[in-house]
Amino acid sequence: MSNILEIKGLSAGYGPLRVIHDLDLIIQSGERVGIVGLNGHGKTTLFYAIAGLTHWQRGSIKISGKEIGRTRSQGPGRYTHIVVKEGLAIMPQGDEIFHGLTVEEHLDSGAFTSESWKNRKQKREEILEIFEPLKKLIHTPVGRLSGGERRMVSIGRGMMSEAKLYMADEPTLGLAPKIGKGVLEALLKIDLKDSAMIIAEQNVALLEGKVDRIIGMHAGKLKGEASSSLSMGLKN
Amino acid sequence: MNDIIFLIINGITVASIYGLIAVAVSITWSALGLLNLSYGFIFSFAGYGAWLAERHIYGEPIFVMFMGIAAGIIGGIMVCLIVFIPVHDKPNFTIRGMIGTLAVSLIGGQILLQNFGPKAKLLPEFFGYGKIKILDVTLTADKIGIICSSILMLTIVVKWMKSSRRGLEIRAMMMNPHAASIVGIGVRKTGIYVMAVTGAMTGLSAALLSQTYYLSPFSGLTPMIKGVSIALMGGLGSVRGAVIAAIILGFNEALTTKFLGGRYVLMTQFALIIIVLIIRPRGIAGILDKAREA
Amino acid sequence: MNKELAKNFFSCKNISIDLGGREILRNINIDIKPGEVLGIIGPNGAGKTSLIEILSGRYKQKTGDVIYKDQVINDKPLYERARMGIGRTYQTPVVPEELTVGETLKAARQSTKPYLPVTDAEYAADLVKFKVSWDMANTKLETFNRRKLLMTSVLMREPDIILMDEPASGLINAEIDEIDNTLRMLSKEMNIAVLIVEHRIELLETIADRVVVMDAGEIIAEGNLEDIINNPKVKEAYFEG
Amino acid sequence: MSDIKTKKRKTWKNPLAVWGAKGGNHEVPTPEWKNPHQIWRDTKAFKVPTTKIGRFHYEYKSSNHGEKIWNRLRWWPTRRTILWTQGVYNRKSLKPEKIRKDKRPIFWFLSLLALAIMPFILPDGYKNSLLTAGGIFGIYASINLCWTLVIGTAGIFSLATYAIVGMSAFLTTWLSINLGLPWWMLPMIGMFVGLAFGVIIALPALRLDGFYYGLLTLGLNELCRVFITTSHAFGAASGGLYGADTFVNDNWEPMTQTIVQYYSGFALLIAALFLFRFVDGKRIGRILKLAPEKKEAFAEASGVNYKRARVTVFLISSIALGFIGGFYAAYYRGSAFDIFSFHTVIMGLAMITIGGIGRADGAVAGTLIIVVLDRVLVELGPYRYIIIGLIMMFTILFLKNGLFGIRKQFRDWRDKKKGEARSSRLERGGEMLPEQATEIDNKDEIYRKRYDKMQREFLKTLICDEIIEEHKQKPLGQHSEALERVCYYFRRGAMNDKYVVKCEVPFKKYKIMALSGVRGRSPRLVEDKIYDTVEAAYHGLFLRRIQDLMEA
Repeated sequence: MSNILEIKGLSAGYGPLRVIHDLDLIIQSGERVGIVGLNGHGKTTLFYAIAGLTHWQRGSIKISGKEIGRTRSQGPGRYTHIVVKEGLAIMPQGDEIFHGLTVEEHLDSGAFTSESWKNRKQKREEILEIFEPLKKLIHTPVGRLSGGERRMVSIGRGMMSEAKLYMADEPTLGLAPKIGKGVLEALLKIDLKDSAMIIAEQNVALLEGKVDRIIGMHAGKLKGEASSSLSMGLKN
Repeated sequence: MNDIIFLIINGITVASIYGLIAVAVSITWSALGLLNLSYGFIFSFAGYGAWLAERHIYGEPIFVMFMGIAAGIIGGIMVCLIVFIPVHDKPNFTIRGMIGTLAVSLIGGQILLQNFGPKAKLLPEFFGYGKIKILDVTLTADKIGIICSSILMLTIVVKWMKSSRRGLEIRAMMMNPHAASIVGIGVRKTGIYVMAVTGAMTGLSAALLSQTYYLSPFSGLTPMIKGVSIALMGGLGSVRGAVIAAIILGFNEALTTKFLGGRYVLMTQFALIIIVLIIRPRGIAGILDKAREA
Repeated sequence: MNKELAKNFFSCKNISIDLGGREILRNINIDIKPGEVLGIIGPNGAGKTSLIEILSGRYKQKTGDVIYKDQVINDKPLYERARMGIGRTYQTPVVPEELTVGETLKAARQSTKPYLPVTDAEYAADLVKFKVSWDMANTKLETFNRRKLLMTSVLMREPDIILMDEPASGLINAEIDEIDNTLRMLSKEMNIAVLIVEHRIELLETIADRVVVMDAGEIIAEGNLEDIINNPKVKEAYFEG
Repeated sequence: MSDIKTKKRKTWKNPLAVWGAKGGNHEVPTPEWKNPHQIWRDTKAFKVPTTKIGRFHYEYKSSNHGEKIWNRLRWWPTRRTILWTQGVYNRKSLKPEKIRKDKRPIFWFLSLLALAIMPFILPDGYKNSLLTAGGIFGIYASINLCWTLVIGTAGIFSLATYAIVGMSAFLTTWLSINLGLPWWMLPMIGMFVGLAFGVIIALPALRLDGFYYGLLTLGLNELCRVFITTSHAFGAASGGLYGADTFVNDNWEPMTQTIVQYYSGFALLIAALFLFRFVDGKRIGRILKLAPEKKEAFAEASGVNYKRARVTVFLISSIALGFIGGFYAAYYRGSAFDIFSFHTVIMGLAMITIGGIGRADGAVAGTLIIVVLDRVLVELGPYRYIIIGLIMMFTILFLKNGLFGIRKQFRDWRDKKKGEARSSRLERGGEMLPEQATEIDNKDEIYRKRYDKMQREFLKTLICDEIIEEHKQKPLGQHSEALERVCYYFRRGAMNDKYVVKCEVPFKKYKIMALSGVRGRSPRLVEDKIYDTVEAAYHGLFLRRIQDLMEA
């Protein structure tokens, strides 16, 4: 058991707006963590902060012991690819897909380490096993897929590389409940081994009992993980 | 009849050279969102690189040609470092990028003028002086060489874009730069690849054109304007469109020269472009451009 | 003019659209009377936004007609519809950055002939309780005031119908109450028809006279809110599958 | 204080003992006692580095004549005041003061005045070359003002400006030579030429967007160049077409000729400035600012036909460019092919970008810089183009909107940094940061917040499971001291967002609501949970408040 993600005293935001307040989080290998919270309480911003996509951040973020946090303001996305290469697999919210690539190419684009690029065929097979409906669509441009299929492709893209940390941002958002459940189940099927996974979700019921622990997020702070009876008492 | 075929071959020869620049403009625009108007400078830079290589290193024509390509790559990377990398995340990037590349071509042209003087230089013939006769038409080795080498270059680039990992990265970045950074594709690094490849294409066209015409500090200007207008007609961002447009304009050039006279070439050309653009505002293959609607 | 059309105030018939090969809307029929508040709800991706874009004239529908006061207005662009009395607001209005509030309202007053006097702008601002200094730069306004600025610009032309795209998203409760009050006044006292697109049911509870539920590009239910909530189809689309 | 810290922990009577606490002990250890002074000191001390407090006074304030703080002088017959001033009372001395809200008219007046008297103050040695450059500056500045109208106001990225000027100049010269038109006819005819070209060029502008249009116009420019240089009528051999009628009489002294040319260029500049003011600053400019490119939604919703407005501005400036073309012909007796060259386009772009696109002052100042470099410092040779290129690069790489945007850019940058620094500070739990404190008029509020914060810090230390349990058992009535303190604090709270219990069905259903704190505005429901008894509701409310307290 080693610490995959170690966040200490992280604050992040956009301009004068501070979204994440002094947040501490440790995630160990093999863990599957759910982060629940309402819209606008900083779930996506937490992911963005890890990926270096916020406007500014303070504090330390370590991925397997390597410091990737930056204590200065940053151009959005300027350093993201460097951070991602440390072993992040981000499955972003919304339509962050490449419309013109086919499903096959799209999956390949997720394989950013040279090793996973070499094994991409085999990986692709594995992912297609999980997402059955994509098998028929392998040569279709992603732009033509429906919302659920797009989400599958986007999650599959994240699964292509041997990441240390998978981060899925609201995988069920905007999907019909049935499809959403299917997508979530696929996420839970990923064999973690030495890596870890964070799933952000608005709907607690979907994650309950399926992940190792659930952390609440409220107004930029983590709640509920602190096991004191006080906050547990307050939760209900 | 003979005349027309001869002219058409001429047209294709010209089209293949300008087509290279057009494809370069197209790729840069779609991959980086940069309207690179410094290809004129890169063109002259590559030409002088080839000329210097011929003078000082080794005079073998094919070697000179490759040196031209190498110089084009260097020029492309230079423009990328000077303009694209500092500017790409600033607001109003498109206008900034365009004016920045114009400034580069202004400075670069003047520096070339300072170092080499206004006198025109000539490169050696790369493909010898052989002639082939097919169906009453004499083809010089020169023309065959130009057409073949530019087609070869295009094929290599397209193939590379289609199948290699870098190509995949470039195409991914064309479509959604933000998502690309999320999957670990760096804008800057990809920018350098793109500019190097397009620089190589410009370098080849510079070497090919300078052997038939001549080389001067500002000789890249006309090819660039032609290349840009071909790219425009084909629809910025589409390689296929650029190739089709290059062929159409090549024919147009040949036919206009034949029936109206050489000085009407530009006029018919622009009339053609304007008509195409008014009918299809995004050029011949404009639909593909939807990927980058920023 | 046939009789079928004659009773129309604002309606659309058999609207369909597809974007990039995907069908977004299929045979949508909506009818709204003066002074009525019609809510359109549906989960994300149901096509609500596309519908409002078609009704206001920013997208062009593939088939079907939009009818306003017995006139087919398919070919009218947004600004012309705005001049005819179809107001439209956006979820997150992008306010012009270079102008101050006063200049924005002045430009809106002078958008077309007849130019309106400044009192009209003041009246419209008063209607939506838009109370900021008119010397303030637009960029300094918060979301709610941005929406009010747009509402003011729209209301000063005295529209007969307003199409609103998620007017309550991102607001705190007190502000939602204010919107509630404003809309009630506009619809009940000034007889302006209001069409609201929203994806949360609870917000429409108090204001909407009638609700249309959309899912995957189709209308699945229509009627007053209580019936709708008990409708099994709606339950399936909205709550659990 | 150390003696207090080392004191033995005391015990207190367990409030829960009555109901049978765990273990049945009547006494439990007190929560650790903390010195309120220590808490006060901890709260007061800033743990984060602080910066200087206070705001800069950006506006220069002048004291007033007498007591009045307004100004009644106006430009007859409009209602406009001469300078936009605002009367304020100095907060410290309570004296009336004036702030000039817009100082640009002063700078415009001074610099135009300097241009107007230039012929009289220049030293003789430089007079000729500087005045010649001044005339050129006037013409180019007017062209660039019209171009700014097209690019900035109308938002049409056209590069065919010099093509219009050039075509107008060549056509009018040709007409003047062949028909013998007098010089004052040339600008008039030029206007028609400009209109015709404007219509032709505006047609594709309706269909194409941004860069396609820019490139197309660049091509048009090239087309014009080729057309003119290859056609024999326009003097393909001589590098230009000359021989038009001019307003400069050859029989005058050379210096008089130069001065006449200079002043005519100056008059043209003034005219162009007026045109700019009346297009950009009036209705059409305003509605176009309402509809900036790619963000037209707002304007459309308020009924603006922005396309029409754009084309109108484009046509107006085309007519003006045609006029300038005719003027150019009359000024130089003709025109050189140079005006169509790519080099001219680059120079023109440099002129309008260095100062800042879309601003009159930017266009004029940019033109001034380039003309001085290009025409006055001729001895630099080709280096001056390198310098121009470097200035362009500098503007592109570092400035947001040219030289005249530096001020705003700096302020934006400073505000951004300030905002970031402010928001990334460790939180002060509701207390104001010193920078914020300067923005608050009522200083009592600052101290009240600080006191409140201290209070909360203290109360947080009191809250423990026992207290919550005690409240659960007995929501009302006499409590232990700790609970009593907490409850007092809650009861004292402000009315807005204060929680209350709402009775739905007496003795059966209770809910928790929050007051709005505003008269006439109804309370709102905060949660859907239904409590069976009023006591449970009280406790639920208490828990909510504690949650709020712990989070604040």
